[in-house]
Amino acid sequence: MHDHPHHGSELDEMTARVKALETILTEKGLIDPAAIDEIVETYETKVGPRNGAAVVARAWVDPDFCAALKEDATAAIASMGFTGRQGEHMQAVFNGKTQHNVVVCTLCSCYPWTVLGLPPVWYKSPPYRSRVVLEPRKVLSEFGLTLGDDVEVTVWDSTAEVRYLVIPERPAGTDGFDSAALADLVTRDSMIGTGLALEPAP
Amino acid sequence: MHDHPHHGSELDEMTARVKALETILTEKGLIDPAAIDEIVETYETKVGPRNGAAVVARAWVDPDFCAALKEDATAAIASMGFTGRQGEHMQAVFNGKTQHNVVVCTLCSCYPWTVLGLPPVWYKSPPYRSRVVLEPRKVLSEFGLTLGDDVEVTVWDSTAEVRYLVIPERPAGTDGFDSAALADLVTRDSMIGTGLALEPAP
Amino acid sequence: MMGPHDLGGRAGFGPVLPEEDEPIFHADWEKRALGLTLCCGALGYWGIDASRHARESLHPVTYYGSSYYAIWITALTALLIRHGEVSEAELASGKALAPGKRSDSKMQAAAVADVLAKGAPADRDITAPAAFAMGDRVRLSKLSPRGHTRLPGYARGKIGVVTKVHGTHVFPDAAAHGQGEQPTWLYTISIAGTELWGATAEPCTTVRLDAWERYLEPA
Amino acid sequence: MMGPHDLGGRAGFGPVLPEEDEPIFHADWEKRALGLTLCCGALGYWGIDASRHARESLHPVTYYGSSYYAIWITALTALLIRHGEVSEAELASGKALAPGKRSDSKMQAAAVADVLAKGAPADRDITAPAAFAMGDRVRLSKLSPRGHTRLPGYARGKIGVVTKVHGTHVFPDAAAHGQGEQPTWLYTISIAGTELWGATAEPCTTVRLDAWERYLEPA
Repeated sequence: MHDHPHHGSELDEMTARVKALETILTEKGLIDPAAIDEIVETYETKVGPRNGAAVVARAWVDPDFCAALKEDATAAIASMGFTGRQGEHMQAVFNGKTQHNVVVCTLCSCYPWTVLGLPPVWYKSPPYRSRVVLEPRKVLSEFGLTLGDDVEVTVWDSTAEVRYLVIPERPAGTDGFDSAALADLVTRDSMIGTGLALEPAP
Repeated sequence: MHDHPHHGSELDEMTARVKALETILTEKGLIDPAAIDEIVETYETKVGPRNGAAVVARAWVDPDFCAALKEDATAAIASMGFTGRQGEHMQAVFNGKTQHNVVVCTLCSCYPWTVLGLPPVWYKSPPYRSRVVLEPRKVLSEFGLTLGDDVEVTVWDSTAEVRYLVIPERPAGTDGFDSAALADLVTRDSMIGTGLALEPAP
Repeated sequence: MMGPHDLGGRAGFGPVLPEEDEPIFHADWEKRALGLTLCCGALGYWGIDASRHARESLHPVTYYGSSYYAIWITALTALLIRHGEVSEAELASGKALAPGKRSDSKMQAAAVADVLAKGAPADRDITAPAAFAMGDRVRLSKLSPRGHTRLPGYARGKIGVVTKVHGTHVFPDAAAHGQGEQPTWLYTISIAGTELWGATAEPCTTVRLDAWERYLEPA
Repeated sequence: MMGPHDLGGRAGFGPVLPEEDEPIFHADWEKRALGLTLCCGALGYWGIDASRHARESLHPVTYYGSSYYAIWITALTALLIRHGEVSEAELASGKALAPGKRSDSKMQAAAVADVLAKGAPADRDITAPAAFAMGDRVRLSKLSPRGHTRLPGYARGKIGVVTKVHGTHVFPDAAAHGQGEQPTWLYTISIAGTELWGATAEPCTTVRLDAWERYLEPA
């Protein structure tokens, strides 16, 4: 409940408060309601985790791109057309056999919007933000991801304007898959680090 | 408001909840309502800061008692008849020209009941508990007590079962005062450390 | 656990606001809450450490949004349910549906004065020698236990000096969880303000707190 | 300030609970809240640091008891009031009572795509050399500033290693309070789990965070 407090009463109250604020600001000439529509449409339909999945899939098939992504993720990702707000400074962090990465923002909700869209509620909520720096293995196991003690778990706390994109390992059994087929295996959680890329359907 | 959230709605709800719990426990034979009356009467009329004021006043006039209080406060205070719950392990901390002491319990509400009674709401509330270890001088100044930088401020955080009683400095102009007259100058806050003993009326 | 109760050094709670008249109780229910808590403690299911842990285990919204005795009652109710002395059905109906299990331990009104005057001392005799002495430099533990502990977050990892050896006391981290009293040496540790808060410490300030030997290592 | 937002290592918030369907927005007002916040940012009164500080300055009961976009709207309203673009009287009546001051800066719908695609980079050129290099051992500051800071409480006083030098970025502790951008070298610091949590750290875990040079001292 507290994790995502959407009681009916909050809903009604917030609907009224936000409507009042939008009305006032519109009447004052400070905002354009159509601009809000445009922003909402952008994050509902254009900017989301399919962007990130395309980046990951390309990194799996294109060694030059992969090297560029390691060297300067902001530029490499921009070369695919993904730029802007909450993606101004990107760093890609690569999982491996003995290295797992997971991203958090303990202080607010920093998240790489350009490649993942808007963050899910759990990512922005106190349980995840408080626990994952103290007990990442336990949190990951609750996501169904149990890692051996030989795997180093690195938690990236996004305390500045650098945004982190996890590059999961390419699943076995995907030889010959093209980028589009590979991108379908790249879940949003695998790019936060709370999951792995999907195994291909047998 | 949040410092002491006594909204009408909480009052009504709590009255009902507590009454229901007392009824259930009484019917189950687990509590005796007359015992509750007795407990309440004890802390409303018998155990309070007048106990502590008597201890402080005696320490000011009786050097042997003062030495005993420094050596073993639990025994010295018990010798005046003040013993029991939340006073099982006492330590007296003495203010001086260049030493000021102030008591807090950052983790809950530990307080020397036997000599001061039940703690005030502000002592138990987050603002005092959070701030006084970080900025004691600022908190004390809000209580009207501004201390020079040559005075060392020691904050006692009651993290175990030891309870701290501040012995304020004896005010000037009290030569020849007897214990009873001196005790009238010893405020509760002066024994927490958020105040000084009162100056005698001119 | 560094729960909502662990407040030292946190920000955002606003000014300290002493009440105008500072009543001991603000309503009758507060009186009953105090009495109920003390009387139920006499049933012997839990000690002060388990009681504190029940309070600090409340959700932060509840802990920060409730008045003091409301926190007590919520935690007391949870303890009574856990030990099978009150059921959800009884709370819903407001009536007892089964007799109490430990009614033999009921605190009688006539016993109150003695019980309060006796208290519940926490010191215990053990033979193990103290590992630290007055004046020793120690580092407070960085441990972040998932259960009850009395080492505040703000002091963890910090260096201080032993200023008093109190004797051996019940170890709350164990006692709160039914793991026995495990008496442990208890010390007062003096920590400089600058060790806690660097240059943002106020001039010439010190914090002293009580810490069990298991919270300490030589420094 | 170590306000309600400073959550790393705290306890009591319960399990991580992903939603069943994970909608991007849960109600229309959430959409409008996102849009309003971005549009009002374009008025130029505050940057991202002041905006974060407005959210983390909410009382803990409000911060923990509100959903995400409710926190945004409460903080946005406070910022608009502070800068004189909305009055309490307007909020009470639900109507504008005076024209806006910076209506010239209104973000037009046609500009949205460009504004979002451009973002607001935080890197700035300065000539001062970096004080630290890859591999340097550093101690994170113990400072407990009363205003905005991006050094989480759990990392203060801890020792780590520089694993990346990012360049010079706007310093949030200054920018949040209208003290200019004060560009400062930014580093990634790697801290061992055991350095943060002692023996209660999980095996083979590390935290990396980004820290400005003013948060660091040689260790």
